[in-house]
Amino acid sequence: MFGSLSLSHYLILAAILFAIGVVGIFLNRKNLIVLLMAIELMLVAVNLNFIAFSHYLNDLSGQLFVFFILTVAAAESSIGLAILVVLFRNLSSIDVDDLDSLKG
Amino acid sequence: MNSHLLSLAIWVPIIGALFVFAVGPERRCAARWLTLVVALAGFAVTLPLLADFDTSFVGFQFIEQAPWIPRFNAQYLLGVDGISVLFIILNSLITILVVLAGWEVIQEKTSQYMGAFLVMSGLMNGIFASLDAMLFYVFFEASLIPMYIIIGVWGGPNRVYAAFKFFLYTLLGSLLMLVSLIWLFLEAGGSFSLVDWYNLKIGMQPQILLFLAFLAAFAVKVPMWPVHTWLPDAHVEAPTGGSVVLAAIMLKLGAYGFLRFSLPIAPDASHVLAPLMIGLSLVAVVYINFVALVQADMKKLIAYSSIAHMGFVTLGFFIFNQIGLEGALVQMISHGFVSAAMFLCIGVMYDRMHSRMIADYGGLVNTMPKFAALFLFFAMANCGLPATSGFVGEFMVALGAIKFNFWVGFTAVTTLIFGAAYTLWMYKRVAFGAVANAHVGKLTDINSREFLVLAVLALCVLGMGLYPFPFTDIMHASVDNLLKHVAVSKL
Amino acid sequence: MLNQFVTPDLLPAAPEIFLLAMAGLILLADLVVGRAQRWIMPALTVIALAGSALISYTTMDGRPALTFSNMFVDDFLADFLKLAVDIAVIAVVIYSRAYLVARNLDKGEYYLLLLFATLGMMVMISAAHFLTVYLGLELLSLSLYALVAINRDSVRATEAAMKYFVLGALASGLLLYGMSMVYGATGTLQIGAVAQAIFHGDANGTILVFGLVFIVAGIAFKLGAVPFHMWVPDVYDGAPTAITLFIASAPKLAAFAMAMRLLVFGLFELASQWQIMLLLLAVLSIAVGNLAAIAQTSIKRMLAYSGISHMGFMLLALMSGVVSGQPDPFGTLNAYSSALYYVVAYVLMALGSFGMVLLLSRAGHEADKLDDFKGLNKRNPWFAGVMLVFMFSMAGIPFFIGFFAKFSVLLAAVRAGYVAVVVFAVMFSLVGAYYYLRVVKLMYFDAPVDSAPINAPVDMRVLLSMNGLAVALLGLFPQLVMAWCQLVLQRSLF
Amino acid sequence: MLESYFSILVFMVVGTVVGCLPIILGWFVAPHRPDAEKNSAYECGFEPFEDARQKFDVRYYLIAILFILFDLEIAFLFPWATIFKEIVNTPEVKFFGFIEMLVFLAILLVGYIYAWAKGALDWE
Amino acid sequence: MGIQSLLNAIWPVVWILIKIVGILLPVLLGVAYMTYAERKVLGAMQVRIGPNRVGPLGLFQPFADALKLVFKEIIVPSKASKGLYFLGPAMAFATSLVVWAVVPFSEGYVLADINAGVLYLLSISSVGVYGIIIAGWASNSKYPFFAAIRSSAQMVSYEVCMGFSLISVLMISSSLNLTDIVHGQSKGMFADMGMGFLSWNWLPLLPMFFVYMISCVAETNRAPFDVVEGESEIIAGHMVEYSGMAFALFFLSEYANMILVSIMISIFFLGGWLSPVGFLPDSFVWLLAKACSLLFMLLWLRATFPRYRYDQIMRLGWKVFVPLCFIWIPVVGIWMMSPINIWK
Repeated sequence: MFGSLSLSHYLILAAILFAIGVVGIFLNRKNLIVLLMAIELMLVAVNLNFIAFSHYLNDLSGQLFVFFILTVAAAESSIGLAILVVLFRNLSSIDVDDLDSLKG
Repeated sequence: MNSHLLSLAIWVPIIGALFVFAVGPERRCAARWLTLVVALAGFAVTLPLLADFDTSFVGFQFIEQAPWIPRFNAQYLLGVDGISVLFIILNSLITILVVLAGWEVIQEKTSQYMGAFLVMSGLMNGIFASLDAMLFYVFFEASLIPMYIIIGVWGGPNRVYAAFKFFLYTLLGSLLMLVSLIWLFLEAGGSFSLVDWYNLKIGMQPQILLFLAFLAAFAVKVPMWPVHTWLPDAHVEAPTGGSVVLAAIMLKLGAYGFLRFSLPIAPDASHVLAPLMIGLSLVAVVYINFVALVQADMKKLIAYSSIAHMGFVTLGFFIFNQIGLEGALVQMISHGFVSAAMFLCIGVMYDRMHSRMIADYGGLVNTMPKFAALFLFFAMANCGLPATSGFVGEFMVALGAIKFNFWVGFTAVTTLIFGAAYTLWMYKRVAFGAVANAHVGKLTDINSREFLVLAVLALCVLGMGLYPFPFTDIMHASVDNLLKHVAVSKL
Repeated sequence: MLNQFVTPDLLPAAPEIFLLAMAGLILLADLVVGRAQRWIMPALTVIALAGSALISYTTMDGRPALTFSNMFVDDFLADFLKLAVDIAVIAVVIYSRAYLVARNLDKGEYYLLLLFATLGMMVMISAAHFLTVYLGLELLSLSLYALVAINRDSVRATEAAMKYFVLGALASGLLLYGMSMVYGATGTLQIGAVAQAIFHGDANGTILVFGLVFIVAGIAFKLGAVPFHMWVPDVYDGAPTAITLFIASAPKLAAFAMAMRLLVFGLFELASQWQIMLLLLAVLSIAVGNLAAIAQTSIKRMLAYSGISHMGFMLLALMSGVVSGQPDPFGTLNAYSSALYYVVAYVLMALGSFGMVLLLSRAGHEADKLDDFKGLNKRNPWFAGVMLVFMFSMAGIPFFIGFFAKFSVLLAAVRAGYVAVVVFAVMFSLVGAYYYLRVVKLMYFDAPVDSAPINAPVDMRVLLSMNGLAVALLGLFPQLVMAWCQLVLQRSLF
Repeated sequence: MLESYFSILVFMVVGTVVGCLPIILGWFVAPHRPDAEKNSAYECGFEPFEDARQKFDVRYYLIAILFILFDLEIAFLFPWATIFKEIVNTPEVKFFGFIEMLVFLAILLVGYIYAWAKGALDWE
Repeated sequence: MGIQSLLNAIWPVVWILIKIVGILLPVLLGVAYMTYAERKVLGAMQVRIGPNRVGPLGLFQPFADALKLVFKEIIVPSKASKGLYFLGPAMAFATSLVVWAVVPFSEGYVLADINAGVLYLLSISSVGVYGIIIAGWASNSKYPFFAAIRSSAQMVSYEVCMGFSLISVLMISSSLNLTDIVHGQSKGMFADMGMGFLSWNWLPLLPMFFVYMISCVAETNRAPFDVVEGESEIIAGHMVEYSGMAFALFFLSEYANMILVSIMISIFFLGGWLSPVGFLPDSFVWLLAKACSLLFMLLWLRATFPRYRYDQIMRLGWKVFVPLCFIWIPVVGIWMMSPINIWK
């Protein structure tokens, strides 16, 4: 039942997720929250990669890494949200297009 | 043999400059006197160099050696030969004169002005004294900083443009040189010592590339046509002292570089590319003379005349015979005196009239007789009248050039005519005739300070013109050696 | 299974442990310290950093010590960089205090975040495992995101923080993805073991190179190399200057350490691959950084772009370590120590030049425009001179440390055979000289527009002067630091 | 082992179906006569004054952050707690294993005290 | 061949489905009668009769209610986000059912005997919060919105306490598997003496037992922690805009959760299906009995205590329970390290 799933399936899925995340960061011009979600998606893709490799390599350290990535990702998104809150207070908007006071 | 004279010549002015800076911009008098003392001390330490110089010795003297950056095997390696020793003394002397020339004129940030010239002097002594390429390069580039500040702070209305142009032009050239220095370092198996590099075997193509890279650095500095355009701007905008140092010393750095780097390191390329160099030199001589003819600004005129004179120098280098080379060297030193004097003269006028335009003057001889006499003398020297130092150099180079090829010599000699034309024409318009306007009428003659400065230079010019042998004596052995070295292929 | 567990030796991590303990202490101190005794927080911070520096210095015995199940390494390189980081952060604390007080930003959080960021850098520096790299990096980055936004009422600062956050998180994502690929290819996350696996040919080449691309991209992001530089100018510009000072200085050391650990210690066998990538990054950074800097009117933005070009130079050295795929001990050592020297020199110069911006700023006046430097020579000749030293040093004019840094980098690159690239680089450093000269021009040639006296605390004046003197003296005697850099890498690499 | 997870998967599917079923059922079976008044948002009989999705107290956000923080710390405590008996029974790591987690808890505690003292836990 | 192999392939699925139905039906029935029990018990405590018309003693009341709700109109507020509006209740209900997958009812009577049972339990019950938030957001009305925020803040706060208190349980049972946790409680000095109930976790971990229990009450938004649905302040909280079956789902999930937490408390602290005394056999009945007593206690609490203020709730969670856990983990640790360790 599960035999047909090979490592490359996981890798391809992770690659697709990762690509969606990256593309989401660059193409999204509307909402900063979506941006944060895209970042999370990237990390999820990475986690999937690690777990897939860890399983197929029969080595636990990959899963251990995922443990830490999850933690750090949570810290990361809470800081991101905190910045978002402050930004919203100053700008009254979370549109990506409204971030234009710095001529980047 | 282990004296510290060269170190002293370098560091006395620089350390002295720090004290001058510390005096502060407000205490002008203290700054001036302190600077004068330092400059005199700087000159004094160079005199033993002349006295103790062994003219029969081939190679470098007064060598100082200490490790500096062991990682790159760069050493604090100083030494002089017959070629460089004269420039160190010239430089130290000119520094004193510059300090005196700026004595009362510079009222703003006096200590910084004076200090900058002292730093400059020390750095240039460093350039002439280094036998380690890294050290040479460091001094070479560092000397840009004080000059940039001098032009930019105390210069004329267009000073910012001139300062940037000066800095970036020169930097461009020297950065290319840096790359070739690095290449040579690696090629020499990790040594920056010039002596090691002289004995390095290098293929033709690398030699040509090296030569071109050095050319980029030195041609800008000399300056050779067509990279000369920074010089008129810099001269015109720089304060008198700046112009003097530029003309008397800085331009020599480029020519000196040819002798220290291009010729001995890439002799084969030098031979191959000699026609190019001669061509460029002749263009400088002829074309720039024409340009000088039409100048209305005295400083610009002298600047162009400097370019032409330096063209003569480079010409002397690349005809590869003893008399040409020695003539070029004499020309360099003579030009150091004469151009310094010319700029000082213009400075004297400028301080009174605040104009450099020939048209604003006329009949100067009526109101400033002493000055007009000295000015005339220097103008004569500038066009190479016999019995002045200018004649000796130009004559020797012309002789060498004719030996080399008649037409080259002939073309070069035209400069004597043109030089005389524009210099004397300028002098005529400025000094002779009736008093041109009320301003000229109110002029006062030079004071004793200005007279002293000009008189010292006049003595030098005259002395060298009448009896040049002590100078050629000193350089003889080194030039001979250099030519011998250049004649041997390094392929 | 547990009896195979080796109790870790804590000594190699002593600087980190001390710093963490002090950070905890300062966290609690922040709760009791009143507004009246504001000076306590910076004082404690400096003590913490100095203590950690002292520990790093005393344990600098050169023998690499692996601990925490080979996740953490304490070698000469680590100690040296930690020392440098500590000193840089101490300078940051001293430079930024007056600025923060004037803007009422000198909250305890600032010092805490500074300490945690420092801790993150130290962990990164000592990382011997992908996980340690990642944790250190995130500790640093998260602290930096928060620091950038510490002025909550500033639109620009918060916006800068958001941009920094998004791009920084993206960079971490790329780095992690690369790490996961390398893990998949080699079956280990321990950097030394990765190198072993690749050396023995146990790794899947395609996956490995695929991962390498992402790792390099992540590193480039953190270094701010083109084309991953988008955040640098905005963050430098938008963040309060005190924070910009911090971001521009110490983290570069950590980023260098990360690049060393990942690329050189871990993926050295793939050098021929990452060399090309770094070359591209270096060339682009040097070109774009120098060209874009010319167009700036804000000194912070200008220094940001100049920082990009400096990182390009550093990368130039980093990629020169291997000549045509063949490691050659002298060249390798030379290249990496040049890169290290370059980073140290850059940090010294960046500290000074941003310190000058801080010096000129006062309550209600940021002094972050180039025009604010007009006529500085009239207002204060000494600090004009100090700034002149920084500017010429950054431009790479001799007798200042910047020249020798550039020189050693160029030497390494020529040695590796990249003469054309070196010519390109020096041409662009000529372009760079233009905008540094412009600052000098403003200070010396122009009349002051703002004649307010410079009121900075004594400690800052003294330190800034010392900073300037260090740049100048290390230019006269470059060997002082250069020898260290060489020794450090010699002991750590071979 | 995987079989057990498979049954969980099946349970999830069933649970979701059972979760949705009543709504679908209600949707089809119940009458459907909407009018404007009935469909307006409840606000004690008034017309809604403003958009319901308004700003709320930042303290909720703080709680969310603290939750993330503590939940993650707990996530790290779980594996340790699970093997703690083993740690206790292995003399080599007995004390290290315990003190290590004490350090971890101490760091957490410092943060907790900080949050408390900074008023992040207050609801006044 | 064809049919045979097809059967072979789907048989496990069918068997799983049968087991699921075997779990879900009693749960749903329990939920139904929990509502009935609540009204009866509360009635009795307030000296009323409670439901008594439909069927004998009103026993069919739950079915009547269900029938009524099915035929009630499902109102969708015009400003609501349609999809999310229905997702909210469905999610809340689905999660409250899915959790049951790992609950062991007795020795071996568990659908999925996984080693990460505790983690599964915690993670799925975390998902339950989403149902409430989504409902509050989707309604686009002030009361649900604020209630959703309040309730999620409350739930996550107590989730921290729950997780924290479970740490000590894990420390002494050394397993994340629920069956193992129950097994762990069958040993000990008192169990050998035939007084098994004293060997259960509740005694050595008494503070944690209370923390966990009270957190469970708060987690299910039950009185006295029911500010979320406090009629006087916030009407019906996140359920204000819901009607008909959509409303019923929230209602049902709340009761399903109540039953679940009772069972969880029993498993973690009260020995699950273990018999309290040595001379009686372990049996599913014990678990049922324990859960029922706890459920009764929940109703009792509702009848007895006045509602807490919101700030009091948060204070209890963050400032009382969390520090208690902070203290108790090292205490248990030291206990286990010391010679008087009772969990060898």
